[in-house]
Amino acid sequence: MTSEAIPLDVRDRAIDDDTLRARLAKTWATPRGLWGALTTVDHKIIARRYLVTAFIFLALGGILAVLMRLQLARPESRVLGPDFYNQIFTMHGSNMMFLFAVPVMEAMGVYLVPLMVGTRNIAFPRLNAFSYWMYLAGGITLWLSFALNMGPDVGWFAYVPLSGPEYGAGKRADFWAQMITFTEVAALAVAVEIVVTVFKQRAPGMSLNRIPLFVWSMLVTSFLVIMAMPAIMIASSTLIMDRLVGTHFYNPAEGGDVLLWQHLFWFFGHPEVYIIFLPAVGMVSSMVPTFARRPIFGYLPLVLALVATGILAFGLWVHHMFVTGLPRVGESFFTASSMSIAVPAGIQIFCWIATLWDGKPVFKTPLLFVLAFLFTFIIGGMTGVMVASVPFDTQVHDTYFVVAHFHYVLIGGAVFPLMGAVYYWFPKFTGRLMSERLGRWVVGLVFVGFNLTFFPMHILGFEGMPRRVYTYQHDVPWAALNLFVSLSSIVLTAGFLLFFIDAIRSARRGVAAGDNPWGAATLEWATASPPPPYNFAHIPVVDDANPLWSAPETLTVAGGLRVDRRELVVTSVAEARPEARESSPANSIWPLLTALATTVMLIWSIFSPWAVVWGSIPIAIALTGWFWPKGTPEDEA
Amino acid sequence: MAGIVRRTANPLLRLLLIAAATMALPACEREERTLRLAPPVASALDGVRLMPIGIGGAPPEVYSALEKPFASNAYDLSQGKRLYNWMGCPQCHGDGQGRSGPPLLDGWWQYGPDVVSVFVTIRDGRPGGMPSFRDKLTTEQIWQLTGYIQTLGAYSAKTAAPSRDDGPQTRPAENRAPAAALFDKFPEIR
Amino acid sequence: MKHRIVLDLSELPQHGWDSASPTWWGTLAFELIEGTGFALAIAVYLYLYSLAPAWPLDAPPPDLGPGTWLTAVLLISVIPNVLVSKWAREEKVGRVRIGMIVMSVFGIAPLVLRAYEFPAMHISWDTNAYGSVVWILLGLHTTHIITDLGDTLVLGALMFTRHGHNRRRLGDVMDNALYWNFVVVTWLAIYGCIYWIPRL
Amino acid sequence: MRQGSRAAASVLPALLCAGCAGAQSAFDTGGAQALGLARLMIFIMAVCAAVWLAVMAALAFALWRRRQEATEPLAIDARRQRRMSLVVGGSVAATVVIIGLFTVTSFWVTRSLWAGDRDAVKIDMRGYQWWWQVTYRDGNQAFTTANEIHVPVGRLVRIRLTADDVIHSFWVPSLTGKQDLIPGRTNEVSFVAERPGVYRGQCAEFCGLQHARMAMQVIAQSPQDYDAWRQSQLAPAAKPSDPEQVFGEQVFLSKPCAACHTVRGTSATAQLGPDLTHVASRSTIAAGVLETTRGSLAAWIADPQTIKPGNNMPMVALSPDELNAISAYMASLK
Repeated sequence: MTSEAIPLDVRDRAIDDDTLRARLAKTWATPRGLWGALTTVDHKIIARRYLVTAFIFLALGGILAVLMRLQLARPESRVLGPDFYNQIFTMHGSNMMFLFAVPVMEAMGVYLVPLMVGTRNIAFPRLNAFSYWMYLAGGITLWLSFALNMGPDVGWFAYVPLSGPEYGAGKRADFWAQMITFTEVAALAVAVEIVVTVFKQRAPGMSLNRIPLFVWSMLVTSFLVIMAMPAIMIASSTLIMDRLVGTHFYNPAEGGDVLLWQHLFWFFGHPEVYIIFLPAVGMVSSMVPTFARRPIFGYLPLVLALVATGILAFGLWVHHMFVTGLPRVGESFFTASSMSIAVPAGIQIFCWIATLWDGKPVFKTPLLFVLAFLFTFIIGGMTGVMVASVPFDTQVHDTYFVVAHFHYVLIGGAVFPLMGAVYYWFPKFTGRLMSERLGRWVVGLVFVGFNLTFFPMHILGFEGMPRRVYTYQHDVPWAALNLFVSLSSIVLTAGFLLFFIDAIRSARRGVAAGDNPWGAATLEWATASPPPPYNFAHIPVVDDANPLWSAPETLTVAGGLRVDRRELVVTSVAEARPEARESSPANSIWPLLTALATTVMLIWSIFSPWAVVWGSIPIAIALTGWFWPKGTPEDEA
Repeated sequence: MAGIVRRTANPLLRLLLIAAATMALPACEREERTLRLAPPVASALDGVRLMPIGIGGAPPEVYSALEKPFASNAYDLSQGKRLYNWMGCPQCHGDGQGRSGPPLLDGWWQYGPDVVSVFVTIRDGRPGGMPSFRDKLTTEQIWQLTGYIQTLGAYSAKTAAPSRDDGPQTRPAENRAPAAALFDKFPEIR
Repeated sequence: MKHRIVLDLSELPQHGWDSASPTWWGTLAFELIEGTGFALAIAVYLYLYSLAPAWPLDAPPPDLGPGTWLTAVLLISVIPNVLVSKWAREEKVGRVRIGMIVMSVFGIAPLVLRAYEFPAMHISWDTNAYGSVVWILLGLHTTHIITDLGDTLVLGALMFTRHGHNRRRLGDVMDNALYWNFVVVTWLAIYGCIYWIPRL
Repeated sequence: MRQGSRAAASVLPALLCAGCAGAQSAFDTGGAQALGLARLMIFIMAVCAAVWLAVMAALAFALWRRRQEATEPLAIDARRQRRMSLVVGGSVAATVVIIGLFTVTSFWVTRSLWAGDRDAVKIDMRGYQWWWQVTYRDGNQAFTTANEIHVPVGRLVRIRLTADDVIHSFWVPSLTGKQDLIPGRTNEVSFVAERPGVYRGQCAEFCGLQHARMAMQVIAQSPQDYDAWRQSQLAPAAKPSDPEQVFGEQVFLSKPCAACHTVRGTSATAQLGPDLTHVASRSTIAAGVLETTRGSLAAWIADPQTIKPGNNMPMVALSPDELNAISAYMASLK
């Protein structure tokens, strides 16, 4: 079929604006009702689900944290027993890393990247739907196992032999390992979508040097996911096999090795930190110019810093193993590589400060979160340099110093920007602004509460308090600080509660925002809030890194796309020259069915290796149904 | 749980709750870790009644009342496996395939597969070399060991059965039903 | 915002091939994921090898027969594979149909040989860590053969329907061929690892 | 936000001081290794704190500079842009210098940690869930004890670390940094205690249910005291003197106790639990959980699962008389 065969009225140039929007809305719509909800492939709807789910997991993980602080507030406390406490801290860590931090960052990417690059849907939208269902199934699996007293109790790092066949009785560690599989499949799917979206679906003219920094950060993050997650997949699969079918990967008596687990886990685990952190700095790089009212200073160094961080991320994993007795020369190499990550981090911090320096800052809530981020994250970065030093690390490794360090990095470095980003992009998600007045309270409570809660933990570490202890005795002098920490955590909890209240309230009753409430420069603000199902009535054409600032009144766009099928523009990787009018798949139930079949197979395989054989058949059928052409206009080429 | 079910008016919700509870209870039992057995329960668990012939009998009431603890609880079974090694059982029974003592893996036992028989065999010993462990193990530990021995001789593995040890391997682990792989269903009577 | 049309896209094709196709890039991305997985599995093999006092552990080196035959079959399969890709590019649907049948056979043949390969290791997965790692390498690669075979069968069937005469589906055939090449290349690395490192 | 930082600023110095002392503190040093580490840590922290303050000052000034808010995006001034590039470039260069300095210092301190090959006290330490087995291989006679290490002041102590079940980590912060005990591997740690005293340590790698209660004591004493202690440890267990203790020994040997524990000089030789030959000479029982007294011994034997839930010592049914006697016997094992 060629383009001549298509009647002219289905081209966007041939119809007036209102008709165009109506036709596009019909073509790209998600049907109402349950069927629509189960079949949708709209990146915005899926990302919103991802975000809501991730924040629910944040709240659940937060409750676990509060329980831990309750137990540790006093020495020899018997609020929780050791078995329950071990499940709780394992759940807290696994939940926060795998069910909150990574998915929430990817969800921001799924929502924003297609809008920021000016396209109509993410690449492989059905894979995107599948990804969400897998994530949801993994999260439910983990929490259900916890509710059934089968919650993993081996730490989020699940070191063998404690998690292995001999010492990890029952199915607890298997549920942990399989939850990993669920969330990794979901994360890998999103990573592929984002890479291809960024490579191929950028608006015409958005050459590499015009890509918004958040998009760059999501691109680097996606590559980190692609390169790092296979390591944990191999680790968790071999762990399950050791436990279920008696392989010997981690059995030293039969040629296996205990440290092999740690190598595999941290080869994933360290990049994991940057998988969470890089999107956050991307958010900061988006918010800083908007509120400094000045284009970002040092675009190229910032991009290079992102890429450098991504590369270095794979050269640091051994610094989690400094006390395992590895050769000392090798350890010194990893000291150097770990510390060198401070250079790209420093570049970014200096560039942000320079941007603020040269701008005229507008102190709205998102910027306040950025400032809280700078204050807190730099402390976390400093303590990161400290633990990179082998001798320093031998004293603080596996103590509360490290607990403090990574909460400074993950909450200060990632959650603060994320909360700022929620305030910043909330109007785009919902069409309504969050409350500026409550927002200031949220920043204040979270910032003060956080620092009061976590700073003393550095000192507890120096005083010799190890991590992962369910209680401590009267003869060690940790009681006063622990009580202080527990009390401070009330302030932090109050801040998060207020944040949730503000978000829920504003989603229903917030002030209507308009297209571009902050006067920002990037393409997501060039369409309505929330965007229509087709994102842009015409695909934008870009000739500047800050298109909405260089031409504030009119948006240059491209015409000539069909409106009777889901169509978008595919452009070249470097220059973003148009290459094809590609179709984007329509709604489908098959991703959900495939996810269900995969869920059955994965859960079953905890109990029987044959699940891999028999459970694959429904998956194959579902995939065939997914792939088989339905004769819609989207299949035309 | 029952209270919640009774208070719930909506029949569909009630049905769901009951379904969830029936699914949940076996799981809870299988993974529960009872770290401290109350002393009265422990001593009551010692009261097995053995048939005069020395084979089979009735477990104490508390055993049934607790819905056969130790038989399918993953933690107890793994403790039983550790006790098997710690108490020197392998010296005579090997990895379960027998040595100077009879094999335990084939599930074809002289005094039968009944829990009471196994319990009494461990506690009191048997003529022909099986020593008494009454002075070496507590009642709870003997029950853990009993539960483990039963998974050792099972032809179809329980999901709660222990996995392999971090040691030299001589046979598939209990969660893979080694008896089915290593022995015929009806081995010779020794 | 007001829109001002500055670019006309109506003459662009409705679907691109190779680097103009998102699917092509998606295939590459998945190959990167799986390639990393293979690389790590091989790294696990080498790691365990570096720790072992003797290698293979308690087993003779694997028999070369089945694995080498399988390697030969995979290498030969590259020829029809490249041809299918070429015919798809030339939109010769008839030839593509034949090619897909041939490639299905070339997907099944290694599976048959693979069945002989496992016993040729002279070790079981639960004997020791060496057994575990060779089995997982073989298993991991087998799943890739099966996946691509499934893909080939479904696409082959599709070629015989009305959907066959479609540039989009011919693009899928090319991407499938690309993936098969990946399966072959990764096997060469695994073959060298499993069969020749123990003979070093 | 500014309020918050002020509140934090007033609390922090108070908190920092708290880190300096304590039974298990990295800054309350008792030997050269820990002192070297503490100095390095203070050096790195001081430099980091200075850098942090400088960055915060720059940020504060950046925000202070132009307080009148602008809504229209600002134009970029090329000359200022160049000046900013210089400052940012300089800051990055300074970062490189500082981390280079840290790397070199760290390497140097690491080397000093392992220096010295003097006549060392050689100890084997094996981690169990959840206690430490300590074997002295010094000299021609070996002996085994648990959860307590005695060392002579001023002499190098070299400890070989292995694990029986899962990974544990040896850590006595006042003497040196930690080192893991890993199944299937052997590690080593060495230190010198220069000040007599009791140093507390604790398992630092999560090892299961009772990771929290797996402590140990290192007791540094003068060489004379150490030798005396050594001689007393080499001796077999004291024979029970009074009837109660004699009965206690009988109970010990006839009950499950002897299936796991050794008391040298009796028929109890099992190795599954701590060696009890001189249990009453140790300052704590159950890996630092209770101070050793006759009462605490009785409490522990009566109900170990309440005191340390999940540990491998079972609750053995004993009559009150038996419990009394056995704790009397245990308390006599000096």
